[in-house]
Amino acid sequence: MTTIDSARLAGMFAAIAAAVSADRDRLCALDGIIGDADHGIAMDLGFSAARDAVAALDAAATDPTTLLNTAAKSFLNAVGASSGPLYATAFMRGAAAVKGKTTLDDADAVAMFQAMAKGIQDRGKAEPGEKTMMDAWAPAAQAAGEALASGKGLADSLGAAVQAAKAGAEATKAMIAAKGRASRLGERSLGHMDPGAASAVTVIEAMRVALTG
Amino acid sequence: MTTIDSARLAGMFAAIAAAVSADRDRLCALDGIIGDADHGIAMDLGFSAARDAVAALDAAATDPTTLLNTAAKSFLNAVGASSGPLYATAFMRGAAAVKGKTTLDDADAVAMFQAMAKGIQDRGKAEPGEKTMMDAWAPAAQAAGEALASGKGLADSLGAAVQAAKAGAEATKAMIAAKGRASRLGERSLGHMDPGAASAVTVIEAMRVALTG
Amino acid sequence: MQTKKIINDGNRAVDEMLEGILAAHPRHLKSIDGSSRSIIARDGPRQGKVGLVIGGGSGHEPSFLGFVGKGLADAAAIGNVFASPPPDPILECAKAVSGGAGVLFMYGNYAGDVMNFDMAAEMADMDDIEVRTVLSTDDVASAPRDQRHKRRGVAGNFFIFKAAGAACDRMLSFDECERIAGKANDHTFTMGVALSPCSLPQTRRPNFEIGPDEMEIGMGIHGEPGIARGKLKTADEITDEMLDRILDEMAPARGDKVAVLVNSLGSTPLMELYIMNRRVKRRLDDIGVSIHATWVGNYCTSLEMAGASITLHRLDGELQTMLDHPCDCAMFRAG
Amino acid sequence: MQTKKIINDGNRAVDEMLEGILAAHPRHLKSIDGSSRSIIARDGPRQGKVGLVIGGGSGHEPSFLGFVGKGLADAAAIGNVFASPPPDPILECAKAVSGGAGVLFMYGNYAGDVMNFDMAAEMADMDDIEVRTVLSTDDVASAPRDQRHKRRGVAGNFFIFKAAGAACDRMLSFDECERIAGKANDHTFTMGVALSPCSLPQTRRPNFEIGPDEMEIGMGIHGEPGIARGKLKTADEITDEMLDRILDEMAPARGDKVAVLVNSLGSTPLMELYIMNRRVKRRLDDIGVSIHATWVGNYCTSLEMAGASITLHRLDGELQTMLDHPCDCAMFRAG
Ligand SMILES: Nc1ncnc2c1ncn2[C@@H]1O[C@H](COP(=O)(O)OP(=O)(O)O)[C@@H](O)[C@H]1O
Ligand SMILES: Nc1ncnc2c1ncn2[C@@H]1O[C@H](COP(=O)(O)OP(=O)(O)O)[C@@H](O)[C@H]1O
Ligand SMILES: [Mg+2]
Ligand SMILES: [Mg+2]
Ligand SMILES: [Mg+2]
Ligand SMILES: [Mg+2]
Repeated sequence: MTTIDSARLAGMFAAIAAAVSADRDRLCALDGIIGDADHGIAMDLGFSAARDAVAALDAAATDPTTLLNTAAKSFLNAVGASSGPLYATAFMRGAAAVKGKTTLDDADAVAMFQAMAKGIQDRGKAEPGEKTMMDAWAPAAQAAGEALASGKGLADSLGAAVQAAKAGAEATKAMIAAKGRASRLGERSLGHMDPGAASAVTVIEAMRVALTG
Repeated sequence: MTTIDSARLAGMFAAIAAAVSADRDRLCALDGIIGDADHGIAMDLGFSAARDAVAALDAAATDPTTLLNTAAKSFLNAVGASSGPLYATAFMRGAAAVKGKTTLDDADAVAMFQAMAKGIQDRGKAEPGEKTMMDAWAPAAQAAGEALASGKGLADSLGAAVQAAKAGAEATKAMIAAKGRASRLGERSLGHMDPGAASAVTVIEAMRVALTG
Repeated sequence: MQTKKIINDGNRAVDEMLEGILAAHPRHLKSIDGSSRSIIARDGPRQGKVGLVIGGGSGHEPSFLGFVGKGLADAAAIGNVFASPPPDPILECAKAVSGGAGVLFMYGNYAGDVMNFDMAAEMADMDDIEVRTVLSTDDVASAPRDQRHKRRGVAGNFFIFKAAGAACDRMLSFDECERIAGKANDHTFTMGVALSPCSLPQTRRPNFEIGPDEMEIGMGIHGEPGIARGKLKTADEITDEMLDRILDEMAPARGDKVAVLVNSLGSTPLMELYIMNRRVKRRLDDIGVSIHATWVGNYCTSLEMAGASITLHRLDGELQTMLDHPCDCAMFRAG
Repeated sequence: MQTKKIINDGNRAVDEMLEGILAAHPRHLKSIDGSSRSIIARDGPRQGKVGLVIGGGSGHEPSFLGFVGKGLADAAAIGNVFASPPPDPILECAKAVSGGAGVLFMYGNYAGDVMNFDMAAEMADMDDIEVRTVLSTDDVASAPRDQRHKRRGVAGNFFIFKAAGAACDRMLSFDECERIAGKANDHTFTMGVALSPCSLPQTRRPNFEIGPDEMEIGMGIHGEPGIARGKLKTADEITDEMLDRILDEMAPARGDKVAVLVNSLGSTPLMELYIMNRRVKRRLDDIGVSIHATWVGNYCTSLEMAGASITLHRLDGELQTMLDHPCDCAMFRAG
C-alpha cells in the first residue's frame, strides 16, 4: 500500500512536466496534422507552470486538495486553449475528490484519477468515440477502477490505466473527430491519432511512475 | 554595300526581340545579383513592344526615322525602368541621325549606331568604367566607327562592335558600379557582370545579324 | 533548421508584442494592471453602454486587439499563439468595460475559446455582471450548411464585431446588441485558401506540409486542414471556387448590397489580394449585387501563412448603418 | 518550380491589380481615361493648390497609390513591378492635378525613376506646367553620410510624402511646399533588413538567394544587396543594429521628438514588427527622445519579401503640424 503526500504529488507534477516536455515536438506534429500544431506547446507550458506553482508551496503545510487546486489554476492561466480548461478542471475535480485528506491511499489515488477523467468529461462534453483526449482518459479511468475493485494495488491499477489509455489513443486513429478543432475535417481526420489522446498517455504514464515508482 | 530600308529595320526589331526574349532569364539572374532581378523582363517587354509597334506600320510608307521613333516611344511606354529611357533615347537619336533618308547605306547605319550610343550616354550620363550598359555601348560605337573609317563594310563594322561590346561587358566584372541600382553596393558589385552591359551585347549582336545577315 | 523570425524568445513573443503594441498606440489602448493580457480601449467603455469583449489566440494580428477602440470593441483578451486566453484575463476585460448594461462576449467558435470564455462568463456572473455570448461561425468551409453552429469564426469577425460594436456604441439595449451581433454573423460568409504554412514562435517549424505546387481550399486560420488539397490555380479560378460556395449559401438576389473583405493570411501581398478583388467585383457585377464598401489587406492573419480569404457581408438597412458607424481603433478606422 | 502566387498572368498582374484597386476604392481613386497607370485622387487636386505627384514601380503596395487622397498625394504614376513608370503616365498625372500653382514630383531616388520623371517634367514644361522635384533619400544603408543625395528612397517616403502632401493641402506656396518636402526628407532615416526573397510575377523565381539562417542588413526594397550578410539575430539585436546607424546619423538631443515607422517588407507579420517596436521604444526612452506617433505595418513592401525596416522622422514644430494634418487616402487615414 502506497501513501501519497503532498510532496509526492508535487513530484508527480515535476514528472509529468518532464515527460510532456520531452514529448513536445511529437505532440505538436500530431496536432499539425489535424489541428493547429500547438498541443505540445500548450501541454509543456501548462505542466511547467503547474510544476513551478506547486514547487513554490510548502508541501509539509499544504494538503493535496490545495496543491491540486494550485496546479489547476496555474495550468489554466499559463495555457488557455482547449487543454487549459480541460486539465484545470481535471485537477480541480481531483482536488475535490481528496478533500480533507492529508495523504492518499490507493483508493484515494484512484478516486482522484477517476475524478480527473470525469472533470475532463464534464468540461469538454466529449463522448467516447469523438476522437479527443476522452478516448484515452475514459478507458483509463475505468480500467483503474476495475483493477482496484478486483483487489489490485495502485501500481497495477495505474498500470492498467496506462494500457487502456494506450489502446484508447491508438483507437482514435480509426475515428472521425466530432469535438475540437479536428471536428471540421470530416473524413480527413481518419488515420491520425488525436494529439490530446496521445498526450494523455504520456501524462498517465508519468503519473503511474511518479505515484508508484 | 548593304541597303537598309524600313522593312529591314522592322526585321531588326523582330530579331532583337527574339534574342532578348531568349536571354531573359540570364539577364534577370544577372540583375538579381547586383540589382532587382528584372532586367530581362524589361528588355523582353520593351523589344516585344517595339517589334509589335513597328510591325503594325506600313513599312513601305514609313521612313526609317518614323519607324525608329515609333520603336522608341513604344519601348519607353512598355517599360519605364532604367532601360526604357535609355533605349528610347537611343532609338530617338538614331532616328534623328538618319532624318530625311528612305534607305540607309553602311555609313548611315553606323551613324545611327553611334547616335544610339550617344543617346544612352546623354540620357544616363554614365562615364566609361561606371559599370553600366555604356561600358558595352561606348566601345562598340567607337569600334564600329573606326572599322568604317578604315574602310570596312557594315558587316565588319558591326562585327567589330560586337567584339568590343563583349570585351566591354566582360570588363564590367572588374568594375565597382557608380551609376544605377548597383551603385549602392560598393565593392560587393565586384566580380559580377552588369546586366545592362550583358544585354547590350545581345542587342548589338542581333542588330549585326539582322542588318548584315 | 528553424524558420526565420524576428523575435527574441519564442515563449516571450506574445508579451513582447503586447508591450510593443501599447508603446505604439498609447492613445487608443491600455492594459490592466496585473493583467497584461487584457487590453482595454481608452475611449469607448462607459456607463449605460453594453460592453463588448472580444478575444482569442494571438498570431492573427491585427485581430483581435487592432479592433479595440471607440465604436468597436471595448476590450480584447489575448491568448498565446493560436490558443484561447484563459478565463482570468477575459474576466478582467469584462469587469473593466462593464457599464451596468451587460457585457457581450464575441469570439470565433473554437472549442478552446468556448470553454475559457464560458468559464469567464460564470465567474463574471458571480460578480453580478450579466454576460451573453455571440459566437462567429462565418467559415463556410468548416461544416455543412445545416450545421452552421459548428463552423469556425474566421476573417468575417471583422464585419460581425463591427456591427456589434456599432450597436453597443449607439447605446442600444443588451437585447438589441445581441440580436444585431447574431444577425451580423448570419449575414457573413467566408472562404479561405492557403498556399504555405506558418510556424509558431515556440517551435519555428512549419505547422503543416504542402507541396510546392499545391493549395488547400478551406484551410482554417490556424492551419487546420480544409476541404480539399489541389494544384495551385489561377487567381480567377481560386476566387471563383471560393465565391461559388459563398454565393451558394448567401443566395443573394439582384439588387442586394454587400460589403467585401479580401484578407491576407499573412504573406500574400496586396497585389494578389487586389487581383482577387477584381474578380470579386466582376462576379458581383454579373449577378447584379452591388458593393457598398470593400476592405483589402491584413485583417485576420495566421502569422506569415501565405493565402487569402474572401468574406461577403450581406447588408440590410440596419447592418449598413452599423457598418457605416464610425470607429477609431488602434489598427483600423472607418466611417 | 515557380514560386506560388495568386495571380492569373504575370504580365497582366499590375493592370489587374489596378482594376481591383479602383473597384475597391471608388470613393477615393480614379484613373485617367486612356492612361490607366495614372491614378488620381477624387478629392484633393484643386485650383491654386500645388499638385503632388508621386510614383514608382509596383510591388511596394500600399506604396504608392495607397497614399493618394485628400491631404496627401494628388496622383500616383504606376510602373511595372520594381520599374519606374514611363514619362507618359507621369505627365498625365501632372496635367490632371495641376492647379496652376506648380506641380511637385516626389519619388525615391533610383536611376530609372529619375530618368522617367525628368523626361515627364520636360514634357510638362512644354505644356506650361512648372514642375519641381524632391527626391527621397532616406535609406541610410545605401550610401555614406557625405553622399546622402545618392541614397535610395524607401519606407521613409511615408513621412516625406505626408509632410509634402500636408503642405500642399494647406495651400502653401510652391517654394514652401518644396522646402518642406526637402526638409522632411532631411529629417527621415530608414534602415531595413531582409530575411527571404520575393519573386516577380513574371518570373516567379526568388530574386536573390539567402541561407536558411541568414539575414541581409541594409537590403533595398527591390532586393538590392545591402551592407552585410550575417547570421539571423534576435529582434533586439537586429533593432539595435538598425537604430544605432539611424541614431548616429540623426543625432537626436534629449527632448527631441520623433515619429516612428516599423514597416514590413511583406511577409513579416505584425507580431514581429511590434516586438521590434518594443525595442525602439525602450531605446528612445533611454536617450530621452519622445515619440509623437508610431505606425506599424505594411507601408512600403517588396511583394512577399520577409524582413522589416525602421524609420525615424525627426519632428520640429512645422513637421509635426504636417504630420498631424488630416489625410484620407484609400489605404491610409490619419489626423
Ligand atoms: N471538447 C473536448 N473534450 C475533450 N477533449 C477535447 C475537446 N476539445 C478538444 N479536445 C482535446 O484537445 C486537444 C487539442 O488541444 P490543444 O491543441 O492544446 O488546444 P487547441 O485545440 O485549442 O489548439 C485535442 O486533440 C483533443 O484531444
Ligand atoms: N545612368 C545610367 N546610364 C547607363 N546605364 C544605366 C544607368 N543606370 C542604369 N543603367 C543600366 O540599366 C541596367 C538596369 O536596367 P533595368 O534592370 O532594366 O532597370 P532598373 O534598374 O530600373 O530595374 C543596369 O544594369 C545598367 O546597365
Ligand atoms: Mg492545438
Ligand atoms: Mg533591374
Ligand atoms: Mg491552439
Ligand atoms: Mg527594376
